[in-house]
Amino acid sequence: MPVDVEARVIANTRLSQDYNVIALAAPDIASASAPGQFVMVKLGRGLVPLLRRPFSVFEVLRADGRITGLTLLSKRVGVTTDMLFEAVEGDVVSCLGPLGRPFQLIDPPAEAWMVAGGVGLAPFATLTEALLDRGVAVTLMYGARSDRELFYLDWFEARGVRVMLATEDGTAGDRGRVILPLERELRATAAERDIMIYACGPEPMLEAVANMAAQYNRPSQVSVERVMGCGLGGCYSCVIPVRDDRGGQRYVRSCIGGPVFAGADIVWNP
Amino acid sequence: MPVDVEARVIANTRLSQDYNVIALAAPDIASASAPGQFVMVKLGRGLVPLLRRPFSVFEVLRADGRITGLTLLSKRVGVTTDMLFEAVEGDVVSCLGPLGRPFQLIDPPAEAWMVAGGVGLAPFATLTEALLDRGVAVTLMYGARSDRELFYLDWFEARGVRVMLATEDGTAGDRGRVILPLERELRATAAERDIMIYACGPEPMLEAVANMAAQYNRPSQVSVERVMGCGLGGCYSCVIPVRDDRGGQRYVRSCIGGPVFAGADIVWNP
Amino acid sequence: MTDLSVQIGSLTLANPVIAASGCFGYGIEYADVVDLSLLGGVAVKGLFLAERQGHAPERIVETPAGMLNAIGLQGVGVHRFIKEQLPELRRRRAVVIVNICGSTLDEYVELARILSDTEGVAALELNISCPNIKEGGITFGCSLAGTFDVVSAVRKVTRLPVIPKLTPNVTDVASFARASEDAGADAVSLVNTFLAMAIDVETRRPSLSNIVGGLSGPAIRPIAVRMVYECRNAVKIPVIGMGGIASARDALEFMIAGATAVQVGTANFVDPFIWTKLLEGIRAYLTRHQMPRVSDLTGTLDTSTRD
Amino acid sequence: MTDLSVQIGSLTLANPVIAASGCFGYGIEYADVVDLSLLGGVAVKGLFLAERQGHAPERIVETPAGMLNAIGLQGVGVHRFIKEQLPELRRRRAVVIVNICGSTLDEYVELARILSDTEGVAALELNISCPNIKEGGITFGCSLAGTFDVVSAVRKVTRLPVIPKLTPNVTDVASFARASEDAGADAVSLVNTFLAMAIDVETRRPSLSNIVGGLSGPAIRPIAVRMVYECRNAVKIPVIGMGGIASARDALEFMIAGATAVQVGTANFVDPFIWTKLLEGIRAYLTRHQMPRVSDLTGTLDTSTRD
Ligand SMILES: Cc1cc2nc3c(=O)[nH]c(=O)nc-3n(C[C@H](O)[C@H](O)[C@H](O)COP(=O)(O)OP(=O)(O)OC[C@H]3O[C@@H](n4cnc5c(N)ncnc54)[C@H](O)[C@@H]3O)c2cc1C
Ligand SMILES: Cc1cc2nc3c(=O)[nH]c(=O)nc-3n(C[C@H](O)[C@H](O)[C@H](O)COP(=O)(O)OP(=O)(O)OC[C@H]3O[C@@H](n4cnc5c(N)ncnc54)[C@H](O)[C@@H]3O)c2cc1C
Ligand SMILES: Cc1cc2nc3c(=O)[nH]c(=O)nc-3n(C[C@H](O)[C@H](O)[C@H](O)COP(=O)(O)O)c2cc1C
Ligand SMILES: Cc1cc2nc3c(=O)[nH]c(=O)nc-3n(C[C@H](O)[C@H](O)[C@H](O)COP(=O)(O)O)c2cc1C
Ligand code: FES
Ligand code: FES
Repeated sequence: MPVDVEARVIANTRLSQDYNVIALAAPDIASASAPGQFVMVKLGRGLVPLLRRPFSVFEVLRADGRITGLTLLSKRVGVTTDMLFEAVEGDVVSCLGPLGRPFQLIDPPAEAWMVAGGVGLAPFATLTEALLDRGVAVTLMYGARSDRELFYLDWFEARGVRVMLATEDGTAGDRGRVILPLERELRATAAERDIMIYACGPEPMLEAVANMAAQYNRPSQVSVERVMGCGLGGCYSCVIPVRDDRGGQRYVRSCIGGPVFAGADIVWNP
Repeated sequence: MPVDVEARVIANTRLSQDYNVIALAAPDIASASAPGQFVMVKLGRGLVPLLRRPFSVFEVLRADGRITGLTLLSKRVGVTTDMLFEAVEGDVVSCLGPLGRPFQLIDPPAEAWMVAGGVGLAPFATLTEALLDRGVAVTLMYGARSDRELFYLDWFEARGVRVMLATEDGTAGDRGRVILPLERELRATAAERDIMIYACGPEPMLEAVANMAAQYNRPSQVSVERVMGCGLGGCYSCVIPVRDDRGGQRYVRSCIGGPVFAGADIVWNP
Repeated sequence: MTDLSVQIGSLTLANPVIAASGCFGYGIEYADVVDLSLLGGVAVKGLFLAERQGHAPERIVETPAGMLNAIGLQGVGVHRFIKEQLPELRRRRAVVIVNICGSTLDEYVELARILSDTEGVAALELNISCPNIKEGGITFGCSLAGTFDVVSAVRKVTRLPVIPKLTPNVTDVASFARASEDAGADAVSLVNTFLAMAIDVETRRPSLSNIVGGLSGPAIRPIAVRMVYECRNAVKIPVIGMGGIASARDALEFMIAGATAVQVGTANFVDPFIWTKLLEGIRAYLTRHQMPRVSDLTGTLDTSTRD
Repeated sequence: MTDLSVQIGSLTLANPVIAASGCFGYGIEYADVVDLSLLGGVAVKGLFLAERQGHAPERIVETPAGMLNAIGLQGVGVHRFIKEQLPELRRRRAVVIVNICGSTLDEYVELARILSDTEGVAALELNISCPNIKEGGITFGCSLAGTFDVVSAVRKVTRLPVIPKLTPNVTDVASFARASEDAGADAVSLVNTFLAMAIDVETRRPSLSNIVGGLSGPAIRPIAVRMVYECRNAVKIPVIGMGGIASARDALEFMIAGATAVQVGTANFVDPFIWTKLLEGIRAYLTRHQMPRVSDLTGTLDTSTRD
């Protein structure tokens, strides 16, 4: 059951010219949320921008053993993300959530490979924690334009996550897309090992990951990013074509039917 | 020639729950402005609120002999005045001005009586300075709902302005409208003394002042407040009916034909 | 005690606040965040006889104080609705207004027949105004004869309140309200969205896959209020007003202009908890203005010349 | 070098950015803040033959991302305009487009005659779309025959470019563009404002003394863009687009949709220095997209289906 919280900004850390991590005092949402779920946010009560915008829950904040809030990892692309970048401590962000279907967790001996493109890193911090809690071995394959856009590597490494990088300019890891380390690892991994591939990033990347997973007979879960008007199933804006039982396809609302889908279910070129 | 300045907020002082004085780094406008002129302000580049709003130049700020900015005396009545009330140092206010026809100044031995209702006090600080510079004796008759809404009395008194008050609840000066001290003074003043009555405040007050001035054969200048779309004569929204030469009336744009008019020229009940 | 009830034909609504069609799913999507029985009514997403896929994404884009949509009436069709959603709506004690769309007159009639035979439907809203589909719908809504024909045909087969939903994309919306009244409508609702478009100037492509879409939200409110005012002066049947309502003030504006009830669409996307705020705001206003009944507010606009 | 010039009938404008009628006074009010000769054109405030008082205040009210106006065409009349404002406009080298309004067909013809005999008028914009006056104007603009008649009558008496300004308050604006073209118009301009209203709920009075007014500003832009797109597809004569333009991006959106030139109204109230920003933004876009001529942009909307 989602709640709407007028969340105070606790901190706002700029990671680069475009990326920031904003901490919001929304403990109720943070407590209730599962990895892969998202919130719909709005800054101010104004009419421009009018609609809320979806953001993955990045971290769940704790102090003295209690949950105190959550963070969002945001990349500037327009009006709301600009406002998130500029927000200062004490500002209020209206935050509705948690929303959507979370990632399905796995249990050992299955291993988790998380494939992140750019700001698609966002859902993987909470996913990492949940998987580690269950004793699952976690790998992060993380691609960006350059090493200046790779964030939180320490965070993942400190938790024992195996990290592989790819940058388009070759400044860290493979030169090229994150699909490169993924393919190499898939090729090198024995079929008996049980792997779940989780992916979040731009849709062409998700498509490539899902196809490659299928090629190697691996299951995948991808978190898609569609333009969302409401986040609650009310508007039918956020649909994505999904294979139906009878060999056809139908549009599924990614806000309630997703944002996480089995990679194999999505019709990438409808 | 008006200029548009992205003026930084230097300070913002709350005088009450509704009134504030906001200091803006707009030296060019401050230097060019004459008493009674106004600026059109807008907070943010947003589309809501869309239009600028008119505010009298309240004070011209000086430091080390140079003009550094101006202040506005603002009363909260809606969206822009709310934003002016909440603004903090460093915020930016888009400020277009100076605009409009200023008060006509007088010379001694003529005396100036300024009649202010509520936030209508705004144009009288700069007017006082200009008149005192010329050696004119200045009286301020100032009405408000209660003594908690009378501001800057020290400022005027420190400059030797004779101050008379009226409050609706009787907490300071006359109980009732500011027209009471005005009438008493008019009655008590010899016809030979040369008096110019300046007035700014709600329109019913201006009407009463203009009528009473006429009754006592005194000239008056009133600064009217009409809803203004542009402040430059472009939209014809701000009109007020003014007597024309042929005994009729015509609508004059108060942004360029005013906001200061001879009280006798205005048709109060068209 | 403030009486918030209003009358739409034979139907009494507990209050004048209705969820607008297409902006509230089938209602059940919102059952977790709002007690559906507290709403005056729930106008469910537009239903055809058959299931529909709707348009390809992008289906919405934000515009100044508004949004465009071209959903294309994706929907489960009337049969699945009756089986899958309606029972849950009834369990939640929602007052269900079914918004129906047809490609042909017969389809409207068929839909009306089916729904009249179904328990738990409170009223039929005839969507003859969706700007997002080529066939049917709006072709009736943009012609006086078409409007008259659809409404009278549906009227003949149902005793449910019939509420044609009018398009604002016409020269004289009041004449469509009159045609509806003449054809036996119990009320009219308006406005549906304004046909509009947005372009991504960098790619020089339309922002929506359907090229054009419908504009809704606060941006359109002043036009919608004017249209409600015109209809109220043209017909005796109740007018249900909508278009950009985002606060109690806005709802009151429509009622003062002539609406008996109001619908809220886009604002629900922004704030799904808006419903209690609207009801509280309306109640507070009535108390402040010492009006015991909300229905006394309808059409109270004072147009006498000012002094 | 980027070529910003555009062609409206026989008239070549140095650039496609025109000040919209009624939003720029008679132009001379702005001579201090903007070099009038830098604008593509200045459409002056709507003129009748005679002087007019206009409506009582309140004449404007702000709405979400827009504004309503009911000025009622206060104006000096054509004779005083020619004597008092036109010489100054000529001295400032403004390209003067005179927006004319009549209560009768004969009045339009008379105005066109007078202005055709006057040096320094570049074009006539026929205001048959003002929603704020009862007599004339919009009664022509809301009827196809009326539109055709006014345009052909004016066409007969002038060699100046004739630009009927269309109202958006109709079902099918493209048919009005066609009627204008058939009657010999050199271009059409659109949109005028949308008939709309706002109510002060506390007093239950209309916010405007005239009750209804015209909605302008960014709120209406998506509807206006759609209408320009429709007209562009319906006629061969140039379309001059407007409605809510507040940035170079918005101007480009209209041109991509099909406008040969654009007008800017409400945004000038917000930022009277907008003109150079618009021209710079358009120039930067053309450079970035390697388009040497702004006229190559008109109607370049790519509606091919997406992959
Ligand atoms: C489930 C989900 C989770 C997301 N998580 C994150 C996250 O953790 N961090 C992050 O930075 N971003 C995330 N996004 C993307 C984020 O929602 C968009 O970047 C944001 O909506 C842009 O808003 P804006 O006002 O800044 O941009 P706008 O000014 O609205 O638009 C700028 C551009 O962004 C695109 N856009 C607009 N709305 C959306 C949308 N709802 N989804 C995708 N693209 C959009 C537009 O098409 C346009 O090209 C997520 C999206 C979804 C659907
Ligand atoms: C020449 C001039 C000088 C002024 N000087 C001052 C001043 O020094 N300090 C001050 O506090 N106020 C001053 N005002 C009034 C001030 O402009 C309005 O209070 C302000 O526009 C309200 O804006 P808002 O967005 O806060 O209110 P809104 O939300 O726009 O409206 C709230 C209420 O204010 C009224 N209002 C809106 N715009 C105007 C307007 N342009 N003029 C008058 N009333 C309006 C509306 O009708 C409404 O009832 C002046 C007005 C004029 C014309
Ligand atoms: C996403 C969306 C979908 C809609 N679907 C329908 C629909 O199925 N049937 C209908 O009659 N109206 C539909 N509408 C129109 C709304 O019911 C309403 O008439 C319009 O949005 C104006 O109200 P608003 O400004 O409060 O949203 C839809 C509107 C939106 C925004
Ligand atoms: C205050 C005001 C006055 C107007 N007066 C006229 C007019 O005299 N003649 C006319 O053809 N259009 C007039 N218009 C309409 C504008 O020219 C323009 O068509 C409309 O405002 C849409 O453009 P915008 O959104 O850029 O303002 C007026 C608009 C406003 C806001
Ligand atoms: S975002 Fe509205 S249905 Fe998914
Ligand atoms: S405010 Fe626009 S003409 Fe005066």
